[in-house]
Amino acid sequence: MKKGYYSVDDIREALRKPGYVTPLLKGLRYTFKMFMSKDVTIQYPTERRQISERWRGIHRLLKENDKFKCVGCGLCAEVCPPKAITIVTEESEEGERYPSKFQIDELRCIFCGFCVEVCPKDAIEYSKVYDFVGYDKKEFLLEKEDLVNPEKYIFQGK
Amino acid sequence: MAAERTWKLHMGPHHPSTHGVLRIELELEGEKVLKATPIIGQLHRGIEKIAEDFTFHQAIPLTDRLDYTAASLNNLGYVLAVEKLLGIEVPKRAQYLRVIISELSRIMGHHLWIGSAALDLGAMTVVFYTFADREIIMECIEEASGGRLTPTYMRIGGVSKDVNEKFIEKVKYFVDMFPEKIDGYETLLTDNIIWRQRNEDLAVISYDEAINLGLTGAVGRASGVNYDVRKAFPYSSYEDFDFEVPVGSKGDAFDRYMCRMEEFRQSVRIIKQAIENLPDGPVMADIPYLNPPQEKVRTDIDALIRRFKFVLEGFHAPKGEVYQSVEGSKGELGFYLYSDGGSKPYRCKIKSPCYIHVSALPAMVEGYMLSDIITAIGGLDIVLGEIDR
Amino acid sequence: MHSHVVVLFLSAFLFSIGAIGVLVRKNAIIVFMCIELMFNAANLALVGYSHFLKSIDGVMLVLFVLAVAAAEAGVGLALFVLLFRNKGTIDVDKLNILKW
Amino acid sequence: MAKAKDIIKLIQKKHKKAVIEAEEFRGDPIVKVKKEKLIEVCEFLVKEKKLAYNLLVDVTAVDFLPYKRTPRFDIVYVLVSVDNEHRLILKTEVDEGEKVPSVYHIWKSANFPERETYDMFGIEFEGHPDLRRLLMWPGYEHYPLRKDFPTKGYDFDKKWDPEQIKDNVLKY
Amino acid sequence: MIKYVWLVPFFPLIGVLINGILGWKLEKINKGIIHWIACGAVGLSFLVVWMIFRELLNLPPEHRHFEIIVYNWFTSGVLSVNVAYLVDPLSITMSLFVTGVGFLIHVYSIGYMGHDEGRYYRYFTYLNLFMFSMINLILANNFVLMFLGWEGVGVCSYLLIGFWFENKEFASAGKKAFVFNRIGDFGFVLGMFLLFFSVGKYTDIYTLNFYNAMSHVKFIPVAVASAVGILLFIGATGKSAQIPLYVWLPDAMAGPTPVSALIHAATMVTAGVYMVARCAPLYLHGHSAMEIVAIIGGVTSFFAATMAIAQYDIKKVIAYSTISQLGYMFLGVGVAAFSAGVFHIVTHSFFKALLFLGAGSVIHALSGEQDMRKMGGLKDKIPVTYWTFLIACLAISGIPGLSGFFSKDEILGKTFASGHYFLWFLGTVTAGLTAFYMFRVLFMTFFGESRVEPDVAKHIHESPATMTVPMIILAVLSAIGGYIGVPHLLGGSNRIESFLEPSFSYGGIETENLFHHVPAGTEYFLMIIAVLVGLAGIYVAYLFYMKNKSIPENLVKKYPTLHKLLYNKWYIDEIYEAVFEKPGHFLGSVLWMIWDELIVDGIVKGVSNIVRGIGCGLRFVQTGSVQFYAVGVLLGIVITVTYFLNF
Amino acid sequence: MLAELMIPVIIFFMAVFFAMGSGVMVVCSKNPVHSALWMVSTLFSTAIIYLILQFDFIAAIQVIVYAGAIMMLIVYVIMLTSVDEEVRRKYRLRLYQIVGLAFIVIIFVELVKTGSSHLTGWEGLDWKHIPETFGSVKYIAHQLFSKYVFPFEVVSVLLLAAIAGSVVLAKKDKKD
Amino acid sequence: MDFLIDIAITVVFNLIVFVGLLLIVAYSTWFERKLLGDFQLRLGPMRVGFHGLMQPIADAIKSFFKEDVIPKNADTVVFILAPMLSFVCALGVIAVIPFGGTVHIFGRDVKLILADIDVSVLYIFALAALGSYGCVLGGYASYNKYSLVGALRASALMISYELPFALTIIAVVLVSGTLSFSGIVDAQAGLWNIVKQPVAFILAIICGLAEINRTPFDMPETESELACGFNVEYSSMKFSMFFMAEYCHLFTISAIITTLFLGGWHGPFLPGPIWFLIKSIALMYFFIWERSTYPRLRIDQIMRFGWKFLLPVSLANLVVTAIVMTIF
Repeated sequence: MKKGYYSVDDIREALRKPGYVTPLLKGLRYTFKMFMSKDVTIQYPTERRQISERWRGIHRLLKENDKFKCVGCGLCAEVCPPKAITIVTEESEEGERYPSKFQIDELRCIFCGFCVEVCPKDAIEYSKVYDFVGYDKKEFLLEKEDLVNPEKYIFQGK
Repeated sequence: MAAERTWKLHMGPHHPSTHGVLRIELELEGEKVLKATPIIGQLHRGIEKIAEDFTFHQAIPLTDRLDYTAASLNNLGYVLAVEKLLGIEVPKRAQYLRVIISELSRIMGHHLWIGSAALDLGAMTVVFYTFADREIIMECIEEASGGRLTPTYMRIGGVSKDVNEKFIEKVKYFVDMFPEKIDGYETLLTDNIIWRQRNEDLAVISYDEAINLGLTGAVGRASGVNYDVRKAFPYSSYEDFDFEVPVGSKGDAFDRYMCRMEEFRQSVRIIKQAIENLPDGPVMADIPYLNPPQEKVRTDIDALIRRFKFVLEGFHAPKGEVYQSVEGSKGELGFYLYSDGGSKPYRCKIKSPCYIHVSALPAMVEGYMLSDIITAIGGLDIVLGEIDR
Repeated sequence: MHSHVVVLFLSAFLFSIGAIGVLVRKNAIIVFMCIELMFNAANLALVGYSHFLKSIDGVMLVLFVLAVAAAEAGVGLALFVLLFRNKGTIDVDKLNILKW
Repeated sequence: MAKAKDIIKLIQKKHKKAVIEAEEFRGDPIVKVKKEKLIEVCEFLVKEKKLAYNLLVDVTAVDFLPYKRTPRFDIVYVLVSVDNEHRLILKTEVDEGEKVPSVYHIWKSANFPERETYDMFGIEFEGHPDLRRLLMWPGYEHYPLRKDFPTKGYDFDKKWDPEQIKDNVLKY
Repeated sequence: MIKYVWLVPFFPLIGVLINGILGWKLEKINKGIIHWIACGAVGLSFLVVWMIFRELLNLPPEHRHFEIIVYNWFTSGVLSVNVAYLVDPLSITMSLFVTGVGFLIHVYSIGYMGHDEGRYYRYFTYLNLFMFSMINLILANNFVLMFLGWEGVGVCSYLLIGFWFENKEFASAGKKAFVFNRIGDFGFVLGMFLLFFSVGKYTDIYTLNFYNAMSHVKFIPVAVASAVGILLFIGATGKSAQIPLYVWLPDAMAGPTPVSALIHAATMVTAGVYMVARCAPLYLHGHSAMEIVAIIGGVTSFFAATMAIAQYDIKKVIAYSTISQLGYMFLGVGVAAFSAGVFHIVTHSFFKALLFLGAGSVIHALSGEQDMRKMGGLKDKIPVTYWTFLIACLAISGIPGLSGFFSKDEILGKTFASGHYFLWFLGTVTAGLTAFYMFRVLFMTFFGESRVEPDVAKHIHESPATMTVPMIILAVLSAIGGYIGVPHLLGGSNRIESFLEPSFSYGGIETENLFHHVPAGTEYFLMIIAVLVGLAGIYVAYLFYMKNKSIPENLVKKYPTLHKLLYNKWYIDEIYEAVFEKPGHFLGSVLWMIWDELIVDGIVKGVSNIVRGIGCGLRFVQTGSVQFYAVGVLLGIVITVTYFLNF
Repeated sequence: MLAELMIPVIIFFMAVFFAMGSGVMVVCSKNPVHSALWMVSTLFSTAIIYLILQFDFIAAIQVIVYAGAIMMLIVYVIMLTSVDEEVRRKYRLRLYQIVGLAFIVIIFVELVKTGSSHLTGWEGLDWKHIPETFGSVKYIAHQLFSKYVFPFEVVSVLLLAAIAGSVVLAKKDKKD
Repeated sequence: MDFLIDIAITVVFNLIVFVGLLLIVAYSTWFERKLLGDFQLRLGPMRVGFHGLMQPIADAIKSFFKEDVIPKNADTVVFILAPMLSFVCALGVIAVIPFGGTVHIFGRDVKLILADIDVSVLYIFALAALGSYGCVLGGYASYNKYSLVGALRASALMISYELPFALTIIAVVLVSGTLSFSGIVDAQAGLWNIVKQPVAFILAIICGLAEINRTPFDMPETESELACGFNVEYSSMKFSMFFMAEYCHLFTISAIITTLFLGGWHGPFLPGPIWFLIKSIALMYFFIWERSTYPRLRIDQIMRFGWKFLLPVSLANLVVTAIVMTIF
């Protein structure tokens, strides 16, 4: 045996000792212990899990002074591995560039976090919305206005 | 004249215990397996081809989808390969974090394995216990990266974000509570005579055969192949930690099981050491052509330009080829990268352990019974995402 | 006419049917089943007479016939399985190698 | 763990004619040998006590179509010695339509990777016991990992017709 | 307890069944089970016999006679035979030592046969079967059951002599024993029938029960009784190896040594003596038969002793010694000293079994060597064997104080008293010869320098405890066994004689007047002569084989004819071959050619040819189709049903 | 009460007709499994007839041993041997089979002639006269272990032989 | 008039028992799911009604309206017959199980048992024998390899485990001296048979598990090997018949073991039927508990266990019982 390795044979041998019936009864005792302990199920739509700060939910486009922070540089669209972001940039009268169209296909999105990571203006971030449901593919094409407040997509139950 | 004694059975792709879309063409005599031919490819997504069109950075999320039960390990393998190609050093803190996350992933992978392997044999409860415990790891990883199943936490040159106190707390909690849970699994399975009877002396692979078939990881080690990438080619500061690798001798399904159960304990041991000795410092290597940190981008125009260059063009790796492997939760997970000097991997070959293990399946199950195939597959711990790529 | 006459008639009927089956069917297992049917017909007659004569003897005989039928089934079916394994068929027409 | 240079030297010493080029990159020895000598070298690599490359980790190919290299493909073998704990990247060159000797009889682990290489690049391995399509379905005409194959695929927009491939599948 | 006497043969039978049916399996599991079963069975039998013996002792002598009927074996006309056991002093004495010595030898066999793989169970099965048969022989209350045991022991003897049947010589030795026994048995059966019919004819009591038959034997004519006696005695000569049917016994030494000890020394061969003793009234009535018994016994004893002198095979010497001692017993019963004969059976069984076991131990130590010329100097290497062997030799030589002395002296005394002076003389000479050849064996084996072959010498070792302990027990018995029959002359009460006496006296024939009254002084004189002759024998042996080893060789050179004659056993085998075997072979060939080939085979083949002809015609009916046959069955049913329902 | 008396009679005749019908179907079904099923129903109907004739025990044994064990075994063997075997085939009666059928008709006629000697009109089930304990387990057991103990032992030996025989037959050759 | 009342009482009683049985069967699915959930740190059905109490009814409605698929090559008649056979035989067992003492109603003594026949034990075996045809024929008729293997396994299992089960129960019959269930229950009024026959109790539980095809003996189904085994092609109501037959078996085997070993309906303070239910449900609890704990055995291991262990042990138990009964 090389250094840093050890054999499981003696553990295996030791297992033969307890016999047949006792381990079976021990198993029953263990499940009974679990029967008595608290269940871990969360009653999902009514009860929700505490999720972490860094949760990668549906994207949120941030606004500053009632304007989108986004300047339409297109880095997010470029870095996006599944190419879920469509962005069309225009220039306003003041010479500021802004995205005239900012569309995320949430069905294509793999929530890798690259877009948020590369945005130089901190204009896009992840919300904590993870239960976005719909009946049609088109419902998942989110325009920039939809992305301002993704909390409205939280599934409320029936 | 003699009657055809054998019959054919197509097991899968829609079969409850082929762990995905594996299909096995069986030739049976009664219930005895005469010939087994695994047929794969139903989940083929062409990750290697897609990676050729992505920059080195963009290809990271693809690797998450290989072995989705222990996604961060694949990340690690890939970024290590790229780093090796580039020849860059990663900060110590990042290395330790990588170790913690990858060992947590390994436990996650093993959790899924033991749960489904037990479910295959009808022990339906274990899978729920393991998923309950897996949830805690998921929360840890979520705390660090924001993702649960496919965290995409590793980056070339480090990890995506530094961890917070909450993460460390949660990991510590997990490390403290988990050994007891392992004992629980063992009460239900290891000690159980039925479990032993189903696993012992089954799908036996000898040492020579194992090494010739290229079995690595717990499957190979069960046959006595004392080869662990963490020990043989230490990466990401694994040499800093005090841990041992379990090795079996008989090479049956039960040894595979025992090895994995021991790996649980060893992983906990590594995580404990890493989380207690977590050094301070940056989590990204400060290399000019890599993605600069956000704080710098906000203030520094140079960093901004670097960011644009990183995203739009990617970095150019030197011409050459590397092979870097990590000890995945299933075995040696390797990435062969060929770079022609461009910003994209010219050729990225993923060596997935399950792929080799599936090719060894006929050698394992032939001569055993129909029910034993289930046990053998369960003991191999295959993930079709990794096999088909 | 009491019930036992009906039973006897049924017995004769089943016996004849069984005999016809033995004679005309080609599948050895069905032939075998028809033999069982004839057994059963004999049992019926025994029970009928037992009932008629108020004697338990017929019923006892039925018990033994059952046991014999069970033994016969065990050995006979094992033979069929073996035949099928070696010859690939259990057609009685094709199994006539016992000729000379 | 032996130094990469020593390994290269040892191989060059024993098989001077076989080795086309050898280099060390990032600590790993990379040796390119002639196709004809491949089996000979491989057997040597396994048997030589100082090397003992008993574990074949991977077999793959690299397509050099854009560079218009004449032997179009590189076949890459990644080898590991379990006992000595060192690696080797062994390569050989093959042109389109040529056959490479299979290393299946040396390492059985070459079974699937060689099939996959055949499947993805169309490189045939001589002596492989079961050279069929592996990941792609039988009857598929193209070799996806060749550089002239578009990532989208040829028939990306074509409607999927089950009847058309049914025969192929049934043949399988 | 007496009514449970059937337990005595029952236990060995159980042993036979278990070992015989399951033995092959048990042997694979554990050899221990086999010998535990076998020895346990015999041990239990011994216990039962012992308890019966104790019970018998507590009864008044005239009530010591029981017949336990187990069940009716068969009834055929006037003949009714029960499986019934006779419990009286004689049978119990016999069975006591048979089971006792048998048990010891079973135990001894554990050590002796321990190395024999694959046939261990078979050996113990045979041994138990022998015990079962022997006990049946002894305890039987009628001739038929006795004959069953008689044949049973013969079969066991055959099986055990040929135990190592791979060796062709051994196998043919077994056959030889069997054939000679058969000849004897033929006489025995004839005698049995003659007795049955003659007793029936003259008294109208058709019986084969010993007690009934013997009680009425006095009503049949003396000549017939003699004929019966002679016929039965032919059986006894076969079984007990007397002239002329003794030649099988030396060859029977091919069997394992414990078998020699048990069957061919202690128990089976004494069956003849027992039978004669059992039929005491018959022999007393037909006294010419008894004369023949005495003469044959005396002559045999002398002849066998002379043959023993020149033998080199250790077991053969003892075998001839056995024949000689059996001759003594017959001499004893032949002069109507039945109790003396039985007494000698008992003592002889102790020391002769011991001698065989000792020889076996020597052979065991020497890895199978039996030739005395290749022994020597073993005294210190196997001390236990040596000391026990010495005791046995002293006992057989009639050294006062040991068991052989009392019994032998009793026989010689009674012979003298009955007026057979020549036989007495033969017996006394034989006593000297006995002492000589026994000590010859002792000196050649245990004293002097070692002539053992070097590679054998390395392995010499004392036998295991399972072998030595029975030997020690037998040695003790050989030493003190004689004290149950200390004669009146030496101040004893001859308890065995008074115990056995009722068993012989039921025939209503007085034995007292057969013996002259011999004055005490003469008796002492005879005794001293016997002892002196014995001591002289020992001294001569010492002289020949210790002091001056050239004497035997010189003697051989001087009298080559005599030595050759003795060494080749008086050429008896060769004579038999010339007289019986050759003509028999010729007769057989003639019968085979004419009767078998021509007539029997002709009939058989003719029949088969006819059948074949018919079959050739009928085979076209056999189509092989099951359903065609079913039609045939149906035809039968139709005929039957139609017949029974309509006619 | 009329109904009380009539119900068993009706069941009795239903069972008789059902047994006859199933008996015919055993021979006529092309699929051996169907044949076996019809056989089961024949046996079951017979068991009902036994039940009405107040032989509870025999009825139960009939179902357990015949319908349960033997027929299950037959179904098992049918599945093992000829599930996929083609059953439709040109069929032609041979001469000997026709002769055999004639024999069967003769037998049937003879049997019915004998059995129908009391054919005078339905007088009902005569189970009123039977003592309560006649077909009971206790009575049969007493008979079995006293009067019939020898056949009982013989049958047990037969079963043992059958077990040994079928084990030997079904055992696979070690060679292949 | 009396006759009519008799008939009315019989009819009503039958209705009550069978409807009750069906309810118990329906709710035993809920019971099992709930318990399994609890054993597995889950909650089980929670949505339909309070704690999912209406779940069985919802399931029933759902299965009614599912599409009923009969495979193309299936043996249609047998395919339809099999689940019915299975279900009817499962239900029929309840007829001979006494679940209470005698009740005085309308001036009549009504025994709380549907059919108090004196060969109840044999009746049970007869039904079990017929019931296993359900599995076998269902598997055969589906024209599916998986279900055929399931059917073969089912018949093998049935043949092997019927025998030790019968031998075990015969030991109890010996102790009680009767083949009738009510007689057996009455014989246990003082001392339960579990005390007299502890080995038989354990054997009966093991064989019972095999009889009703539950883990670790769930060979005919083995969802992970044969993808549900004999009922893989069944859907809609036919599937739910198999399903209900299975749960009916679960209840009836508990009831049989209760009757044979746990004193049936005897018990202090509470009325008989209540005691009967309590005991049966406790046994059902055990069966579910055990299911949640153990893996399943392989078919050859099960066969070996049955023939080489259970059969000799039950035979030995029977012999010892017989000897003890003869001596004392």
